Order: sequence, then structure tokens, then C-alpha cells
Amino acid sequence: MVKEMDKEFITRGVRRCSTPRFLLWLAPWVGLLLFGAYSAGLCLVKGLNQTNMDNRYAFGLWIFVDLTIIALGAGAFFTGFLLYILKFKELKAVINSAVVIGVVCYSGAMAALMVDVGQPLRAWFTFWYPNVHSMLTEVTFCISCYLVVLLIEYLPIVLKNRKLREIPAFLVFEFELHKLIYVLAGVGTFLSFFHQGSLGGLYGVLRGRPFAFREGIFVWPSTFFLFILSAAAVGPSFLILTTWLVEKITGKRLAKDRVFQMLARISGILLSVYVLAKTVDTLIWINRTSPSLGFTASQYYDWKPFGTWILFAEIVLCGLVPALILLTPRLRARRAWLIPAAALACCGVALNRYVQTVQTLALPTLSFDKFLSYTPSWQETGTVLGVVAYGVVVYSFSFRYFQIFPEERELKIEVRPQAEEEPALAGRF
Amino acid sequence: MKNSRRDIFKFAGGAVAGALFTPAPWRLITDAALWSENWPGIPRPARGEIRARFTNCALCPAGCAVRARCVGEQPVSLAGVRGGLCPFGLTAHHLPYHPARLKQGPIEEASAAVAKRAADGIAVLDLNPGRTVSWTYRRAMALLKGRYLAPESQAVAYDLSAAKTVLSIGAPLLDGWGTPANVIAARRNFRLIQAEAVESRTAVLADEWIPLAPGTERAFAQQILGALQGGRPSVLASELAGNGPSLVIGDAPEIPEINRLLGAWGKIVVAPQEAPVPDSWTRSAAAITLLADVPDHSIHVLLIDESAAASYIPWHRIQPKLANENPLVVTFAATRGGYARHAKYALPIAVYPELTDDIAPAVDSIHPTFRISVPLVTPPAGLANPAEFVGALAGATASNALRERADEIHKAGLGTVLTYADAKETPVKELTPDAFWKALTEGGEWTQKGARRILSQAPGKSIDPAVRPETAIDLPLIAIREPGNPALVSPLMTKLYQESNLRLAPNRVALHPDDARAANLTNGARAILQTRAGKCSVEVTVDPAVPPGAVLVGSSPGIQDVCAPGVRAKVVSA
Amino acid sequence: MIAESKKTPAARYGMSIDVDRCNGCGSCMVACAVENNIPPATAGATDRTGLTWIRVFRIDNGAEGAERRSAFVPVLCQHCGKDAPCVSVCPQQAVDVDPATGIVGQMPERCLGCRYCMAACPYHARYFNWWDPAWPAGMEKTLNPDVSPRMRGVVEKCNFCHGRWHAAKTKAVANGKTEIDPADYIPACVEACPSGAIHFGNLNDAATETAQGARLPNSFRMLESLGTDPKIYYQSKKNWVREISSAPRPAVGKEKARG
Amino acid sequence: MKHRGTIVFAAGVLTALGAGWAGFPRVIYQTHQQPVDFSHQIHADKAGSKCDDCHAFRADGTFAGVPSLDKCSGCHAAAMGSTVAEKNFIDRYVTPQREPAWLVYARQPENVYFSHITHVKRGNLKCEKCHGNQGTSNTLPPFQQDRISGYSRDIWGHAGRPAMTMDACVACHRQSHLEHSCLDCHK
Amino acid sequence: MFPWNYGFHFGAASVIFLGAFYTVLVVVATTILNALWRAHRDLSKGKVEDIRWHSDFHDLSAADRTCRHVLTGEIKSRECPHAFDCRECETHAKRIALHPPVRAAEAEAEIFGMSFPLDRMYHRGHTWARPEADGTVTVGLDDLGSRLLGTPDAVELPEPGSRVQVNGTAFRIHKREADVRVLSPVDGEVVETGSVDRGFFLRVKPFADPMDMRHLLRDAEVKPWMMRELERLQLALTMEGASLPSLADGGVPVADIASAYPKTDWDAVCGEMFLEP
Repeated sequence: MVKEMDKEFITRGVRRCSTPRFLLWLAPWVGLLLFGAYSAGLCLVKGLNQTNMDNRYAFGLWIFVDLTIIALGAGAFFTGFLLYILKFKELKAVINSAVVIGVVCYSGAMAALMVDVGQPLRAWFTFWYPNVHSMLTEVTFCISCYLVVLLIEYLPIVLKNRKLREIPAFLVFEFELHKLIYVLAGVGTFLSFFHQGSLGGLYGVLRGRPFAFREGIFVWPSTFFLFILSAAAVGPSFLILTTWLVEKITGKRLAKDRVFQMLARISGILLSVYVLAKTVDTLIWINRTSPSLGFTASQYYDWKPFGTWILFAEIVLCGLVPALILLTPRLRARRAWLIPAAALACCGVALNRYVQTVQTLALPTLSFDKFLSYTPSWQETGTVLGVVAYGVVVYSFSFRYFQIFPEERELKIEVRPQAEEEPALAGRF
Repeated sequence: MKNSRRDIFKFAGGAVAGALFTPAPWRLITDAALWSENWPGIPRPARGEIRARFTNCALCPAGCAVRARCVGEQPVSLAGVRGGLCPFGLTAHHLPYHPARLKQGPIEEASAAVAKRAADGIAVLDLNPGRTVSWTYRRAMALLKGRYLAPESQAVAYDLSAAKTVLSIGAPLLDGWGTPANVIAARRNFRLIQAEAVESRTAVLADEWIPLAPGTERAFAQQILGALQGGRPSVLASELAGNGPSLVIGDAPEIPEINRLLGAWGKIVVAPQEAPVPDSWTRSAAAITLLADVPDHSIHVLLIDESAAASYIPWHRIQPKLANENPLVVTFAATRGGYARHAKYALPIAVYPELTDDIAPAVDSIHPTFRISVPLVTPPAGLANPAEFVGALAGATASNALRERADEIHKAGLGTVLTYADAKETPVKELTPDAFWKALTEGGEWTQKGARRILSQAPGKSIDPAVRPETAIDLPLIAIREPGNPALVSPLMTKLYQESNLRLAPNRVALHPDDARAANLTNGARAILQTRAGKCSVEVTVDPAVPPGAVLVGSSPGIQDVCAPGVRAKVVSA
Repeated sequence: MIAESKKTPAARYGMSIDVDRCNGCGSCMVACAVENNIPPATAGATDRTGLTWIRVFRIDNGAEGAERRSAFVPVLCQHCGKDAPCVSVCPQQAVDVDPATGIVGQMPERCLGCRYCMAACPYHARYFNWWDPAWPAGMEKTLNPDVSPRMRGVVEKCNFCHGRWHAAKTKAVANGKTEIDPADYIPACVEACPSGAIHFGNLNDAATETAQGARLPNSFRMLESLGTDPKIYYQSKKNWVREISSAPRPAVGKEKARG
Repeated sequence: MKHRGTIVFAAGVLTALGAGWAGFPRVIYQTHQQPVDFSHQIHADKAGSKCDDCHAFRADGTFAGVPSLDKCSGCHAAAMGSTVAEKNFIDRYVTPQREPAWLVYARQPENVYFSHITHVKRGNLKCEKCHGNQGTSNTLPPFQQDRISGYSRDIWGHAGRPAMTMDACVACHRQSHLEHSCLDCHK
Repeated sequence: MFPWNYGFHFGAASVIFLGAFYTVLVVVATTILNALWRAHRDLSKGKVEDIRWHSDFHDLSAADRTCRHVLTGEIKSRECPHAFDCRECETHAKRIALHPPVRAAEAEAEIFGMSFPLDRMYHRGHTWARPEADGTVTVGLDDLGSRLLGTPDAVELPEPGSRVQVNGTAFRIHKREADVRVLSPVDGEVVETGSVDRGFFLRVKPFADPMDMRHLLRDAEVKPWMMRELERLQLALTMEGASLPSLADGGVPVADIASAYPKTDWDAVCGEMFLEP
């Protein structure tokens, strides 16, 4: 029977849509994935002239997307850290989802980076001849290692599949690996703290770009710490957002409200700390760092459309406002507040990454140089869409065949009474 | 079944583990990286002994002395012997490989066709007169009873080193006007005032730039003339008169008279002198006719020598001179871009540095000189040699003309020859004819310094005083010319035309942002350049350095056919 | 990043560029391209994707109308002497500073094309090979054997015509000398400049014209406030030209164009 | 069978080891024969030539490398011995004035600048240091070219190192404290 | 990356950076190898069934892991810490010592219309074990289990001679979409398999003599357990979308419950009831 072809792979007791329906859902994403592969293939075969990047915009859309999705994927390390190291047991309900999101984000970012470099065949040189003073070396090492750790963390989720687990070797390996997972969570936390930081350091160390340059704390610029903080702050928010989104799409309840509240509270606390730190950092930068390099901060915002509104949007609108909402128990208890706040927080970190990458490059340094803008080519956009589609496909597979939300079965009964008014998308996956 | 599948996995696992302990994976990773260093498409430079060879640049009359760095026989870079070279000369060793280069043509067919009709009325248009080959043309035309046409009479030479103040009215003095080495050496000693509508490369380095309204160069010259003749006094005129010796250069017809009044005539402006020419040539040469003086529709066969064209005459000025019925136009050209577009036969010729030719003296050359552009690269087979082609029509051989002329110079026994390789100057008297010839063909220059300076003929008084600016409301812009480029430029010139905005590409026009906005044009847009003479497809550069109301035009033959400096023009979106 | 180890009697090669003598002819740019086997542009290349190790900018005093004045400024790798922004950022040591010459070198064969150094360079003096290098058929015969052509996907920049340095060094050895003859080592742009606006030499040798030019009172360096100690010195007698060295956009030039 | 899995795994390991060590070099390297069977030994012994008689420096200090045909024709205008190799050489190259397409083992990649004179004259290195005993060899070994990278497999000439890689250059330069920058040796 | 690579320098930065990198690599590799080694050890020691049960037990909802003494009301609330293996449990030992299970009246052998004979002991995965005179133990499906599976579509019985262990798989039953492993109540070697009426049974020769059966429910414990099981069944059926009259108030489960709920996800219901999440 085609309809239930893959029944034996689906976790017992959860409801998944029929195989054809699942394939139907996947079809557009796979199409997008193929388009992305074609775009990326063009860039690899014909070279980066397929992009609209240029000597001034040496980095473009891809680096922005990489930085953003890695920040959003931070939920993986941070949830692991909270669950396995700080023993926040409730987070067990979302840890698997966090790991899948982490795998998706990191592998997607790695794929995009491989297309982004001009000579991918030589990418291993970074490992073989590393310049340990470069932030990019730190990024490369940490992201690669962390991706490996994430894949190992993902392995138990896969092996726990109902069918795979019948193979004794897989069953015992999963069991034993899961017992050691706290070690990997610890290593992952260490690695991701560093690479989130070194991604921040990436631009913060650029003495030649006073817009991005920041004073150092020990050997790292302040953005090193701001990136860690902001990623840790929005990681839980992004988990809230994805969980909610999956709930909406599938018409199921996947995690208890308690979990949402806990994530929101963690996100809120960290976000407010981040906003405070970011404000202090911005003030130091305006009053000290930038003038010492001969640039007055106001001139960065003289160019349309990059006005001071960006600073406001980044710190207040997408920082302080969601932080306050997430910290207020009455507001965050309601989805109508919680979800927009989480979304705002995610937008805030995306905006921060955008400013760090794109605005930095747009601003001239030589006095006779121009302010330049840049529009990505369809090949660049296609590659990014391919990465997004890849994420959706992997997540869909994981959701269908693996136990991403352990509380789903328990919560199944609570959603039953609304069965008649299931949203149109109900039953997908 | 299950067992065998598991075995396959185990075997594969073992193979992977084992492979890690062999050189194969590591070699492949390394090789992939090495391959990326020399994958197909990255050319490999030839290796070999590196030597220096010398020649003279034939791209323009400046005739700069060139030292070529050669691998084997192949020049790989050029450098000036006396100071730097212009970018066109620096990259001339690429010209033989230019993709647009004309390499084949129906030489014999053209020769037969010309021979058949030569009696009807033949003419040679020599766009780079003053060369030895020009004498060949004149001798051949005398035999064929044809005409030898030159674009304009070059009656004067300038001794910039004698000037203390120079006023240039739109002349590209520091940008290809004369011999760069001479101009730059002299530049230290005179004050330069540049009067020009656009802040050109010369204007940027001038001591003073007087921005003129576009199209008012002639009026400006008249003003100065008026002041000097005792009309309204002007600061500039008194500066010229007071800080002499002063020189004025430019295109306006008033300028010779101004120079006469300033006392430059005979002192700074002198007659150009030619290296000795065999008597037999002078006796049997056709007269030099200016193109403008030829009666309309009188030429049945026109041969055009485009090699190293120093000037370009718009086709609409040549065409009326051609016979109404079936005129035969043959060009000797390196590309199809110039007159070849209008010719029945476009015959390929050698380009510098394949070319063997002497170089006409530059505008600032006051001494007789003789320089040969000796080939650094062997020309491909199947090229036409204009001198031999024309000589053969008249039944004469022209292949030895350069040597004959060199022998004549040697016979006169005057002057010295400078050999570039050792920077030695040797009096001609001390050399045998063969040694003299050898010096010339291995990179050398004969000059007769201290030759008696000949006063140039004083200008006539008949200057048409009327300034008749074109008035046409539908053509709102006035054309300004970007200083001209050679017809064939190296592909590397994209560095200046395309990969930076340093120079205006030949197929481009530049507009002030306001004019561009009014015409709804943006940077890089395709557009049509319109004048009374016609239309031409161009690309637009928007540049605030161009004065409003003006259009700076490139120097492609297409643009030059329709648009001369000072004419009214219009740029519309294509 | 190599060898702090050896203390050689260090030369500090640098340039002094007289802006007032540059007429923007572009000889330096094409001479550089010829010397360093830089390919002509492909059809799609623009001034933003171009490849030229030295680029002459046309700058102006910001005034409109009759007061507007221009100047030409050649900008190449400034060979920062201290904390060169590009060196420390390269993840795989494809950029280094030669302690013996002070030349900031870029190794295209080591480069993976991440372009981080380009983002780091405030002078925009680094260029990326967006296209495969291609010369019109036959023109590859004119390539300079002393410089290897680069492949697509790597960053490159001025290295003070290092091929000429090699040749001069070899010649010195052949002649039994230990130091190279300054006359043998002149970068292509310096050699090509028709107006003699560029001087190249050892800044540590006070006798060179370059070192003297660097000490002139109207001498300036680009973005000195960043503290990177560039070794390219510019000179101009015009105040508004000297103002371009500092980061903020210069106020509209009040200087008269005359003089 | 209890150890069946182990045996299958070991079989995989062994197969890969065999393929990697024995089969792979045959696949990846293409063997070319030199155009002429040249004996350095004969030239050194009988003709008494020294290395720099044929492999000379030019006036500007650059190394001329393998001598051109002119140098050979100087002595071999006609056959001097009776070997088949010499006869072939004269018939194929000297008489028709055709340069033999020598395959140079030590040819450096395009991106390397190697100054022979600096190593020989300034560094006082013997030819054997890098070229091994090639100067006394009787035949030229086959030229093995990597199919992917195009480089010669063995350009070293003595048993110590399989190939002259950058590591080999660096090892020596490090010993002599001559390691300054990449551009010292790259162009 | 290694000291012999070009460009490597011993400096504080290199040592710290690469040191951290190698530490990470070593830790990750050690963890993986450790897990692999442990897995290998488990496999060779035949701990698969044990691990499967522990892993399953871990995934049961907290309500399903309740201690048997909670069912009988002796303890207020307690989650079983020994994966239902009371043989290791000190609390159980103490409890049993204090209150040995009472032999219930004969009538109690029928609970809610289902037959639970008193000659045997019951496993919480709905199997029973009956010691036989010859020292073997008969293992079968209890009445509720039989009714849940009705007439099975297929049964996979172990080969005689194979071993079963407590909480390990005794046999597999397929019914409609359900595919259930039925857990064994005893350790031992299977000597005979076969079917009697609706119950499938194994005859097992236990390893230990006397056999330790402390972990099985017996006598008076059965009824409260069954009450709880029927509640769970009701919940499971509700969760899987069946609407049904309450069972708790005295209804009798039909002989083939599966046929009564044709639209219900029977796999999920059986998984829940047979302690197999």
C-alpha cells in the first residue's frame, strides 16, 4: 500500500500524514533544493563571476546568511548546554529539535561557505597551514569540529528510529552513545562559544574598517562576546519560533507550555543582558574606538538608506522590546505576544549580522571612495534558497521519522477536542 | 542475503580504513589542489633567455625609443628608453595578437582591379605623411599621374624648450601632443595655462586652468588676438606678452597670428626639417595636395594608408571627392574598424611592432631626425605592404627605400646617431654605411642637432574673423574630444576603459549628470549620438567632470565620422 | 607570517608619488598588467570587478562649477609596515611580510579565495580573480616568464614587481655582489610613468629620492590614523589633495584652483 | 563462523592497501620515455665534461638548463661512436635540426622561482645535493608524470626523497635560516 | 597543523589554539570509540534485550512506570527505579516481608469478566508464568492481552533452544497494523512452543532453581493492576481517537477488542499496553 509505505519507520503512537502527502509537501522544497544545487553548481563550475559580489563587496549575501543561520542555530549548543550541563530537565522536550536545527544550520552554512570560497579544492589548506592569529581560522576549525559534534549528536536521534533500532548493533550503540552525550554537549558548548565569538571577531578585528572595528578584551574584540551573547539569546527564541511553526503546520501540539515559557524566560534574560552590553559597546565605539582611528561615528550613518534608524532598530526595536516582552510572564504566556517577540529577537540578530557584514562593506574608507550598494545575483539567491530548502527537507524527514518532540505523544490527547477545526495544513509531515 | 549485505558494508569499511594508510587519498587531495594551480585555461609563459631589443614606437609621430624585453625573439614587455611610455605604446607588443586584427585580404585581386582603373584618376591618401613611404607614394603618383593627398599641411614645428609661458587652447599638450620625453623635460621651464572646456589630463597638471564654455575656443583666441592687437587689454594677454617668450598652441586659425605678435614666430615656432632625401626622389615626386583642395568627384581610385594614422578625416569629407560612379576604395588597415568599413578592398598590413617603417617627425621636433621602427615580431604571411603595392602599380620597386634614404643621410655626413643599447652618440662621419644602417635597425636614432634653424613662413593675414557657431536647438550639446587613441589598442586597455574609469573608452561619450538626467540616461546606458553628419551608437558615462551642455566623445572611427570637436550634438537613449 | 626569526639588514621598500605630477595617463596601470601577467577584462567585468594592482583614481575638491578641480591619485597596495590588516586575517598564511624587504606578499597558490583580506584592506588595493584568466589567442606568448599567471578564485595584489626583485637578486649573485643594485630593481609602474611622478626605493636609505620625498613637508600617507604605517608616501602642494589622506570626506575645497 | 566479520573487514583493509600502494601509482602516473637515450656517464667519463660545460649560466645569471641542439651538434655533427642511441639521435634530431623534447625531471612548477646561481654560487651547493647521482647515470630514468597535477613524480634523483616537494626546499632553508617569505621562492 | 608543516611556528597562540583543537579531537574520538567499545561489549555479552528494555522503560511515560506498590495503594507515589525488575528492589523486598500478598478468593480469578487464574503469576507486559511440575515454566498471554490482539495475523515464536530473559522479547505478534513484542516474564531456555486456545505459550526451562519470581504480580495484586490497566487502555483508546463507553464502571472487554475499534491506531494502543513505546 503506497499510502502507508513507510509506516514501519514512523514512531509508534504519533500521527503522520500519508506517504504521498508527505512527498507532495516535499516536492516544492526538493525543487527549490535542486534549483539551489544548480545555482551553486554554476558558481563552482564557472566561478564567482556568477555572483554580483565585487572587489569592494568581497563578501555578500552568503556571509550574511551564514552568520545569521549560525546565530539562529545556536539553540542547539545552548539548549544542550542548559540541559546536559546545567540540568534544565524540561528542555529534554526540545533538545532533539534543537540538534536537528543545529545540524541543518551548520551543515547549510558549511555548504554555502564551500561555494563562497574561490578555490574550494584548497579549503583544507586552512587546516594544514593554519594562521592561528586569524579569526577565520578559528571559525573554520570550530565550525568544522562543531559540525562533526552535531552530527554525532544527531546520530542517536537517527538510530532511535523505530526500524533502525531493531538492529541490535544500532540499538546498543545508540544507548551507549546517549549515555556519553553530555561529553559531546560539553565539547559542543566549548566549540560553539568560541566560533560564535570568532564570527563576531571576524569583523571586529578589522582595523581597516573602523565601522566594524572594536576594542579588544583580552585577545578578542568586544564583538566576540556580543556575538556569543546574542546567539545564546536568540537560540531559544528561534526554537520557540520553529516549534510554534511546526505546531502550526502540522496541527499538533509538540511541547508543553512550560517548555515555551522556560525558553522564553532564558531568551529574555540573555537578550536583556545582550542589549545592555551592546549599548555600552556602542557608546564606547562612538566615543572612543572610532574617533581614535580618525572616523567620527556620525558619518557612518550619513548614507541613505543606512541611517541611525538601523541602530535604533537593532538595539531597541529588535532587542529591548522583545527582551521586555519575554521577561514579562503575563505577556509571554500568550502566544500573540510570545511569537512576535521571539520573531523580533531573531530579526534583531539577523539585522546585527547584516550591519556587521553588509553595511561595513558598503561604507567607504578612502575619502574619495563611494558608498556602494549591492544586489545579489539570482545564483547567489538561489544558493541561499537551496540551503533553506535543504533545511526544510532535512527537518521534515527528521520530524517524520525520528522522535523530535518526545512530548508529542503525551500531548496528543490535549489537541484532540479541536480535531474538527484543524487548520488546513494539519496532518502534514 | 542479509549476511552478504552486511559483509559488503564490512568490506567497504575495511577498504576505507585501509585506504587511509595508502598514499592514494592524500595524493588525490594534494593533486586536486595542485590541479587548481594549473588547470586548463591558465596559460604558461614561455621560458628562455631574456634579452633586450630596441626599436622606435611607430604608433604616433612621437616615435619614442623603446626597449623590449624579449624571451627568445618574443617581446614580453616594452619600456621607454628615455622615460616612460604612454599606455598605448607600453602594450603595443600585444597588437599583433589583437582579436580584431585584420589578417587576410584579396591583395592580388585588389592590385589587378586598381591597375585596371588607375588611369581614370588615382590618389593615395597618406594619413601619416612625412615618412619615407610617403616619398614612395609621391614618386608612384607622379608616374601614374595621380594625386598624393595629405590630411593637412604641417607647416610648423615647436621648440617648447624655448618657451617661458605656454597657453594651450584645448591642445592635449601633456597628453600625446608631442614627444612625451621632450614635453615633460621642457615642462619644468615654462608656465602652462590651459584654456579648455573640460578639465582634461593636461588641464589637471597645468599651472592654471581656464574653464571655457564649450565651443568658445575660437572666440577665446579672438579675444586674445584682439587684446594683443591693441583692443581691450586683458590680464592673460599681458601675461603672455610680459612673461615671454610665450607660445600659444591650439586649433583656432587666429593662433599663428597671435604667435607672430608674441614674437614666438621664428623663435619657438619654426619650420619642420626633414632628413636628407635622395635627389632622384625629390625630382620625380608628385606634389602634396591637401584633401580639401581636391575637386569633388574627381577620384576614381583611392588608396588609403591607415598605418599609424596620426589623424582621422571623417568619411563624409572624403566621400564627396570620390567619383560618382563606382569609385574603387582600397585601404591598408590593421582592422576593419576604420576606413575599411567604406572600402571595396581592405588589405591587411603589418602593425607595430611587426612593421618596418620610419617615423614622421613629431610636432615638437625641431631637428631633422630619422628613426626606423624595426620589427620585433615576425609578421604573419599574407600581409600587404602598402609601399610595395603602390610601387608595383607604377612599375617601381619600393622595398629598399629605407636603406636608400639611410645611405643618402650617411652620404650627407651630418649629424649623429644614438644607439639605444649603449646610449652612445656617434657622428655619422665615423661610421660606414653598413654600420650606420646597422645602428638604425638595431634601435637607434639619427638626428642633426644644431642644424640651421629655418624660420617658418609667416602666417598670412587672411583670417576669416567670423565665428560661426552652429545654432541648432534640437542639438543641445557641444562636442569635446577626448584626446585620440590609436586605431588599434591592446586588449589590456580594458584596465583603463572598463576595469577603471580612468579614460573614456573609444566607443563612449561622457555627459554631465544634469544633461544625462535630462536625456534620461544612466551610467553605462546604450545611446545614440546624433549630429548633422549622422548617427552613431555609443555607451554613456555620466561624469560630473564634464561641463554642462557639453558631450565628451570618445575616439572610435564611428564617433569621429559623425562628430568633430565643437559641433553640436545630441545623445538620446537607444 | 613567516620568520620573525632572522634579522636581516632590512630594506624598507616604499614609494613616493607626486600627485601634482600625475596626469592620469594610465601607463602605470597597463605596465603593471603587462609585467604581472594580469589578463584583460572579460566582457562582464566592470570597474568593481576589475583586476588591476594599481589603480589611478580621479579625485576632485568637491566643488561645483568653475571651482571644481581634479587630481589623479594612483592607489596600490600600501605595504603597511605595522599591523598590516590583511596579514593577520588570512586563515592560511597566504599573506606575509618579508622582513628583508618590508614587502607585503600575497601567495595566490596558497589562497583559497575567502576574500577576508579584501574586507580587511582599507585601501581596496586587493583584487579578486572573478574570472578565469584569458588572453586573446596568441597573446599568451607575450606573458612575462618571471611572474606566474594566477588562476580564477584567488586574491592578488601589488608586490612591488617581485619578479624584478628576483631577477635583480640573481643578477647581483652573478656579479658576485650581496646587495642588489637599486637600478636593477624598479617596479614596472615606476619605470612606465612618463611624467616621473613615482619614485621607488629603500626608505631606510635616506639618500634615495623616495626617502627624501617621504620627508617632504607636503608629504602624506593614506589613512594614517588607522596606524598601519603605510610605505607609500604621496606629495601634493594642494591642501585639498592632502586632505584626502584622512578618513572623513573632505569639506568642499576652499583652495583656489590657480596654483 | 565467529570471526567472519573480522575476516571480511581485514580483506577490505588488505585490498585497499594493495590497490593504494601498488595499483594507484600505476594509474596516477603516466610514464614517458626521454626522446634520446642519453648517458651522463659517457659524457662525463669519455668526453670529460663537467656539469656546467653543458648546463651553463647565462650572462644575467639565469640558468640555461638542458642545452639546446646546437650544443650537441657541436660534437655530434656526425656519429662519434657506434651506439644505436647516438645514430638514432643524429638521424632524428641533428640531421633535421629538430630540438629533442627533453622531459625535465627537475622542472619547477610555474609558480616557483628557482635561482640556480644563488644556490650554486652563493649557497655553494653541489649539483648532487639536489640532482643526486644523475650526473653519473648511464641511462635516463623514465619520466613519470602525475596525470592530475602534471608534475614529475621524481625530480630528486637520489633515494633519500621521493620527490622535490616544497617541504624539501623548506627543510634546507630552515636549516640555513634562510626562510623569509613565500615570495622568496614563489613568483 | 603539525610542526613539520610549512609555516608552523611554536608560539603561544599556536600551542594554545592547536592544543585546544587536538584536545577536542581526542575527546570526541575517545567518546565515540568508548561508545563503540561499550556497544561491542554489550553485544558480545548478549545484553541487547536488557538494553532494549531499559531504553524502552526510560521512554515510558511517568504514569506507566508506577511502582506495583502504588497500584496496591501501599505507597502514595513512586516511580519504579529498577525497570520493573523487583528482584533487585530492596523496597519490594521490605514490602513483601511486611505484607505478603494475600491469596485472594477463588472468585477473584475473574476480574471484569476476564479470567486471571490464581495458579500463575503475571508480568506487567500482560504475560503470565506458571511453574509446572517438571520444573519448567509455561509462559502465555494474559486474558487482556489476548483480547487486545484477538486472533493474531501472525505470531513469531522463538525457536526451541533459544533463550528468553525477563523483560526481553518472548514472542512477536502481528495484528492489523500492530506489531508487538511481548515481554518475557522469566529467564530461561525455551523448550517447547505452541498454542492453546487463544493463548500462545512457551515452555521455558528456567536457569535458576528455585526460580525467582518476585518481580511478577500475583494474587491480590492482580486486581488493582488490572483496574489501572483498563484505565490505561481507555486512555490509549481515547488518545487514538476511539470513542467508547467507559470500561471502568463494569463493562466487560469483548473477546476481540481490535475488531471493535477498526479505525483506531492499534499499533499505538498495543504499544502502550504492552509497554513498548
